[in-house]
Amino acid sequence: MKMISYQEAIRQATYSEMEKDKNVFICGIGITSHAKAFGTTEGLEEKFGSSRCFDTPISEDAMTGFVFGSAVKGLKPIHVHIRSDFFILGMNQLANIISPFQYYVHGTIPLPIVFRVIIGRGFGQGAQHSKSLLSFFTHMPGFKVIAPSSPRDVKGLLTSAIRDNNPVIFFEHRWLYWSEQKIREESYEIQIGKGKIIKKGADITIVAISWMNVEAIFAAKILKKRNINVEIVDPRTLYPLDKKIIISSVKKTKRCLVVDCDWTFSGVSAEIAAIVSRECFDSLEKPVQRLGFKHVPCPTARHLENAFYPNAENIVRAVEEILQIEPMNLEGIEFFSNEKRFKGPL
Amino acid sequence: MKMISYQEAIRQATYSEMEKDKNVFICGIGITSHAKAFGTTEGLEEKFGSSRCFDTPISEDAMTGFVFGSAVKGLKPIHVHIRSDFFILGMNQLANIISPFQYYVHGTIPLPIVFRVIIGRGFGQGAQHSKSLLSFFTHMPGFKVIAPSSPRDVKGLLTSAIRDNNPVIFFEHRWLYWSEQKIREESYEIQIGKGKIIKKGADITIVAISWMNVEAIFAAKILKKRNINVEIVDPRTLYPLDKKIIISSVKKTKRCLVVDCDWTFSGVSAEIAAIVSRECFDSLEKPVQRLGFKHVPCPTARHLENAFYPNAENIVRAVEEILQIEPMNLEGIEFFSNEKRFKGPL
Amino acid sequence: MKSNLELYKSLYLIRYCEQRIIDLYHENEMRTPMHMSFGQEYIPVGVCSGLDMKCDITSSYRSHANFLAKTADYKSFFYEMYGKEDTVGKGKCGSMHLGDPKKGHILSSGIVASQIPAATGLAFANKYKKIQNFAICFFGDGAIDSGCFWESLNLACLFKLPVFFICEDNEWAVHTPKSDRRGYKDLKKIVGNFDLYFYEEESNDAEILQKKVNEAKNKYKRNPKPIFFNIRCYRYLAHIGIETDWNYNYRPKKVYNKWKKKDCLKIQKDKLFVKYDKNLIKNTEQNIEKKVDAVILKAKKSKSLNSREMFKGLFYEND
Amino acid sequence: MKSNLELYKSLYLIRYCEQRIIDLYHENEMRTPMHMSFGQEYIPVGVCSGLDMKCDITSSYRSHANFLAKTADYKSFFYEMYGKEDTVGKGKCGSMHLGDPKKGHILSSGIVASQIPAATGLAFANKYKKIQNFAICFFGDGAIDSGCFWESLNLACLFKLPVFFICEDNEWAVHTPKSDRRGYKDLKKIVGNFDLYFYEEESNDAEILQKKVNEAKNKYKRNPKPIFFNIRCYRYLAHIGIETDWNYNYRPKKVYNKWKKKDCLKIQKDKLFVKYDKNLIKNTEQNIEKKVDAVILKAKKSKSLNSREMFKGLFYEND
Ligand SMILES: Cc1ncc(C[n+]2csc(CCOP(=O)(O)OP(=O)(O)O)c2C)c(N)n1
Ligand SMILES: Cc1ncc(C[n+]2csc(CCOP(=O)(O)OP(=O)(O)O)c2C)c(N)n1
Ligand SMILES: [Mg+2]
Ligand SMILES: [Mg+2]
Repeated sequence: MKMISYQEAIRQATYSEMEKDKNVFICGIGITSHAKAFGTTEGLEEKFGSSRCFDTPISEDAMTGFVFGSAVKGLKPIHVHIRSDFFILGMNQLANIISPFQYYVHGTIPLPIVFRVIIGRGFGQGAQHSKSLLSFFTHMPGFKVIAPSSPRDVKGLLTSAIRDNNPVIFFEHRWLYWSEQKIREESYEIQIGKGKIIKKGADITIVAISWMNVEAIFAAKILKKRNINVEIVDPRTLYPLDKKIIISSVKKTKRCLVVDCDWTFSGVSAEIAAIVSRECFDSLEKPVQRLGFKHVPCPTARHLENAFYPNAENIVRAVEEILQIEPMNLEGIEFFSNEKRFKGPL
Repeated sequence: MKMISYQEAIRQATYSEMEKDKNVFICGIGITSHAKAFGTTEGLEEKFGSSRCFDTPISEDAMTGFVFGSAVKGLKPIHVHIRSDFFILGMNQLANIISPFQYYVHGTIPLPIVFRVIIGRGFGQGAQHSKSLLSFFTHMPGFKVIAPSSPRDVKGLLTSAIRDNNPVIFFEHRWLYWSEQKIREESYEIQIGKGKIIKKGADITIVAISWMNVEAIFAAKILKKRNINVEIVDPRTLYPLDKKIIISSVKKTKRCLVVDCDWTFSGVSAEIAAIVSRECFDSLEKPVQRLGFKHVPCPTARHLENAFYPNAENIVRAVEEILQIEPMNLEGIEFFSNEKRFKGPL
Repeated sequence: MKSNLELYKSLYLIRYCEQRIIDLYHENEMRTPMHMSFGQEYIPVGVCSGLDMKCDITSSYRSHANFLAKTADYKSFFYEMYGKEDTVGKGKCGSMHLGDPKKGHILSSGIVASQIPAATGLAFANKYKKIQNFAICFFGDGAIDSGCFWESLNLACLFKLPVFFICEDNEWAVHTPKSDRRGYKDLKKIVGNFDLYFYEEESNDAEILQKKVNEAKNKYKRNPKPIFFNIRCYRYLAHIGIETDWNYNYRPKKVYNKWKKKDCLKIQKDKLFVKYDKNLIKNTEQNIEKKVDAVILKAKKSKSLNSREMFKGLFYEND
Repeated sequence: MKSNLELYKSLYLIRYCEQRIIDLYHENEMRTPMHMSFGQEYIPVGVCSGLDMKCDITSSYRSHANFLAKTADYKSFFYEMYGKEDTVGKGKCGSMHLGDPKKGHILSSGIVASQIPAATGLAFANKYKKIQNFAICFFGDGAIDSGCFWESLNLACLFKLPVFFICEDNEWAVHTPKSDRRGYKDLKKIVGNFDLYFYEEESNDAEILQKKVNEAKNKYKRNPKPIFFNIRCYRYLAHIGIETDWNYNYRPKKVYNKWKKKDCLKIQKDKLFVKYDKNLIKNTEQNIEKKVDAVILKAKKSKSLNSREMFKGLFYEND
C-alpha cells in the first residue's frame, strides 16, 4: 500500500493494462505532449511506443468512429478527452453508431472502448469547458458510465473498464486529481455497477456523484458537530446504476438528498430522485431533494462561478432544510475552491 | 373553423409568419423537393422564393451554426430536420455555441431560431431513425423545448416559437401528422410554457408527452368502461415546464403516471416524476410511475418494434397496477400501429 | 480476382435478390424501408473481388449490394429482411443496418457519412496487428457534404492507413443533385491533393473496376497511402422503396436510358456469351434463382425472436 | 483603409493591453485562462482595416487581438477580464468568450473551429438583407482538422457568401505541429480548389495585409465568392498563460528569433520613423498607455454583478 494520487492511479491502471494486453492503445488530442493529459499518460509513449500512445488531429467526430472501428477488430482503445465539452463533438458516432452496434449483433462482438472524459472545474473556465453531461450517456442505451471519486476506485474501475468488452464512458473530475489515498500497488478490479457506502449514518442519505462525494464528506463533518449523522452513497457507476444500495440506505435513513455535478433537469439526479421516490415510497419521511449546477451556462467570473457550482455549504443547508432544523453558523469555515484544493486523503 | 391536419397546421403557421415577417426563412435538407418535408413546406418556395425556402448540403453541423449566425444578424431561421437522429449532428453548435450565447450577452441580443425536429415512428425505422432525445435539450440551459400533440396546439405554438426571440426546439411526432381538428384559419399564438388539461378526471393523472397523449386518450376511453376517470395533462412545453398544472392535477388525483416517447433513464419523465414526487409528497397515495421506450436501441422487426414503444395497452396496465385492480380483458381492441394510424379528430 | 463468370454470379445474385424484394414487398412481410442498390451493383462486386475478398467493409443504408457482394449470404439477407431470428441481427437491423462483422461486413448506417470513420479504425487495427487486409468504406456522393468525411479522409492520409474510400457517385442525394450541394467544381482537384491514390471510374464494368482496385492495392503495398475511388453509377429506382421515380421529374429519363444501355449485368453477360455456352449461363442463373427462392420460402416460415428477449444483446456478456 | 499611424495605434493598443495582463496576472484578480495574441496582432488589425471595419467577426479563444482590433474597446476588455458588471458579458465571458455583437465582434469560442459556421450565417444575413458588410471568421491552423471547417467552407462557396476565412496559421495546435495533424502537403492545392479566392500571407505587415484584404473585397464585388486567407504568424508566448514556453523544447527558439526580427509592431514603427517625429510616436504610445492604465484602475474598483442575478440573461426577455 502506497499513498498515491487519483491522477497517478489512472496512470497506473493504464500502464498495467497496456503491459498486460498488447491490444490496448491510448490516443487523444495532445496526450503525448509534455502536459501528458494532466500527467495521466506520463511514460506511456516511452514505454509502449508511438503506435500505442499517440496524439491525434482535432477531429473528435472521426476519431470516435476510428476507435470504434479499431475495437470491432479486436483492439482495446482508450480515447482521452480533456473536456466533456469536446467529447460531445463525437455525438453522432456515440449516439448513432456505438450506442446501437452491440444490439445489432445481439451481443456477439466484443466492443471494448474506454472514453476517458475529464470534467470539472478549473478557474474561470466558462461555459464551454465546464459541462459534464453525464445524463446524456445514461439516457442512451449501450454505454456503461462510470464516475469514480477516489484514487482507490479510479484505479480499480479503470482497470475493469479497460477489460470490459463494452463501451465505457469514464468521467474523471479534475478536482479529484490531487486527492490521495493509500492503495494497492498491483493492479485490481472493482466491479462495474456496484455502488459504495462512503460513510455510514442514520439521519439522511446523500447520494453524491463524482467530486460531490468530497463535498458531501466535508458537509458531513460539519453536520456531525451538531450530531447529525449523514450516510453517503457513491453510486460510482451511473449506468448500470446500483439501485439496491441506494434504496436500502434510504429505507434506513428515510431521507434523501441527491447531489450531482451536472445540471439537474433531466439529469442523473432526476433519475435517482425518481427511483428513490418510487422505491422508498413507504419509508420516506421527506421528499427527495436535489442539488446540481444552476440552470445557466457556467459563468466565468469567480463569484458567479462559485455560485454556479454546488458545494458543501449548499449540502449543509439542504440537509438542514430537509431535517427542518435552524441553519447553523458557517462563518469561518473555508470551503473548497480553486485556491483551497482538496488533497485528501479521503 | 376548418378541419385541418397537424401537418397542414404546421404549414399554415409557417406560411403566415413568412408572409408577415420577411426576415423569416426556412431551410433544411431536401425541404424543397417534392416530398416537402412530409408536406409541411408545400408552396413555400413558390410563394417566397428560393432565398427564403431552400435545400442545403448534408452538413447539419455547419448548418446549425449557419442559422445561429443568421439569427444574430436579425433573421428568423426555421431549420427543419426530418429526424432527431440527424439533428444531433449539430450537437456541438447546440451545446457549445447556441446554449450559452444569450447568457454571454446577458439577454440583450434577440436570437430567434426554430429547430423543427421530427420524431416518431414509421415502420421498421431502426435505431438510427427513431430516437427522440427530448431530454438532451431540456438538460442544457438556453433552449425552449416544445412538443405539441394536436393540430390546434401545433399551429399556435409554432407561431409563438417563430415569434420568440430565443432558440426553440420544436419536436413534431410523425404519427400526429395525420391527426385532424377544427381550428381557426387565421394565425394565433399559444403561450410557450403553458400546459393543458387534455381530459379531466379524478382517479389518476397521466402526464403525457407528444404522441403519448393520443395513446393516453385511447387508454382513458378503455379505462372509462370500468369507471376509471383518468386526467390527462399535456405539458406541451417541456422547457420551461409548467410544473403548476401538473402539480395541481396530481394533488387532486393523488396518483400519477408519466408517459414519454423517449427513453426514461435521465429522461424528461424522470424530471417530471422527481418534481411530482417532491411537490406532491403529502398528497400522493401511490408512487409516481413512468413509461417510455424500452432501454435498448429501437429494433426493426415489427413485433420487436411494437414491444419497444409504449402504447395505450401499456398505459392501461400501468394504471391498473397503480390502482391495484385486476387487469381487464383487452382482447379484440385494436391499438394504434403503423397499419392503424390515428387520424383524429382528438 | 474473379473470373467473368464469378463476377456475373455475384452480380446476378444481388440483382435477383432485389428483384424478389420488388416482387414480394407488397405482401407487407418485409417491414423495413428499402434503399435499393438496383443498377449500382458493379461497385461492391468489383471492389471486393479486386481485393480477393480480403477486406472489411462498412456501407450506407444502401447496403444490399454491399452485403451480398461481400458475404454472398442471401440466407441471412432474407431472414433479416423478414425480421427473423436466425441471423446475426435477429431482425433488429432490417435493410438499413445489414451487417455481419464476422463475415467482414461490419455495419451499414442510415446516417449519411457515419460509416466512414469506422473504416479508418478497422484499417488501423489491421496495420497495428500486421494483418494484410484492407478496410473499405462505401458511401454516396452525399456523404462528401459531411465534415465527418473530411476528418476521416485526413486521418487516413495522415496515418497512411490501408483503407479504400469508395464513393458510390450516383449524382443524387435523395432529390438534390451534386451541383446544389458542392461549393467546388472538381472533386479530384481537392480530394486528389490529399496524400492518397485517387481514381475515377464510370465504366459500369465490374471487371475493369476489379483490375483498378487490384492495381491500387499493389500501389499501397509499394508505398502505403489510402485509396480513393470516385465511381459514377446510376440508381435505377427511387431513393427509397421499390418503384421507379420518373413521375417526379426531378431527373431526366434520358440519362437512365444511357446507363441502362451499359447495365452492369449486361456488360458481364455479353462477355460470357463470347466464352460460354448460352445454356451454361442460363443454368447458372436458374441455379441462383432456385436457391434464393428456397431461402425466401424458409425465411417466411422461420421463427422470430421472442419479444421477451428484446433486452438481450445490449451488452456483450460472454466474458 | 487605415494610415500607418492608425494601424500602429491599433497594434500598440493590443500589445499594451496584453502587456498589462502579463504585468498584473499574478495579482490573481483576472480569473480567466488567457490565450494571448502576443505576436499575432497584425492579422485582425490588417483584416478589419482592410474592410474599413465594415465587418462582423467571430474568433477563437485567442481573442484579445481580434476583439481590440475590431472594437478598440479596451474598457470592456479589462472589465470583462476582471469579471465586472459594466460590460456586455458582465464577467460571464472572460477571456475565452470576449464579444460584443452590437460592435461587430459576435463571439469568441473555446471549441476549436466552432466559431466558423456562424460567420457563414452572418454573411448570409447580410446578403439576404442586401447589407454591404462582410463576415469574418478568424481561426487557428488547428481548426482545419475539424469537419466543421470543411462543411462551412463548402456552404460558403456553394452560396457564394460575403465571408472571409482567416486562418491564423501559427503552425501549432497547443504542442502539435501541422505535420502531425495533416494528411496532405499543400493546403492551397486543396482549399484553393473550392470556388473562392485564395490568398497567402506571411509578411507580418498589417499594411500589406490590409491592402490584400481590400483587393479581395473588390474581387468579391465583381464576382462574389468567399475569400480564404492563410496567414502565417508566430505565437510568442505559451499556448495558454502569460509566459514563454521555451523550456518545453517543443519548438525551436531560432524560429522565434526570425519572427521577432520582423515583429509586427516593429515593422509599422519603422515606417512611422520615416514619416513622423520620434516624439509624436512616443506621445501616441504614452497616450494609449495612460488611457489603458486608467481603465485598469477603474476596472479593479468597479462592481461585480450580484450573484443573485446569475439567472438573468439566460433568455432574451425584452420583447
Ligand atoms: C446526417 C443525415 N442527414 C440527412 C439524412 C437523410 N438522408 C437519407 S439518404 C440521404 C441522401 C444521401 O445521398 P448519397 O450519400 O448520395 O447516397 P445515395 O442515397 O445516393 O446512395 C439523406 C440526405 C441522413 N440519413 N443522415
Ligand atoms: C474541439 C476541441 N478539441 C480540443 C480542444 C483543445 N484545444 C484547445 S486550443 C487547441 C489547439 C488549437 O490550435 P489552433 O487552432 O491552431 O489555434 P491556436 O491556439 O494555435 O491559435 C486545442 C486542441 C478544443 N478547444 N476544442
Ligand atoms: Mg447519391
Ligand atoms: Mg495554431
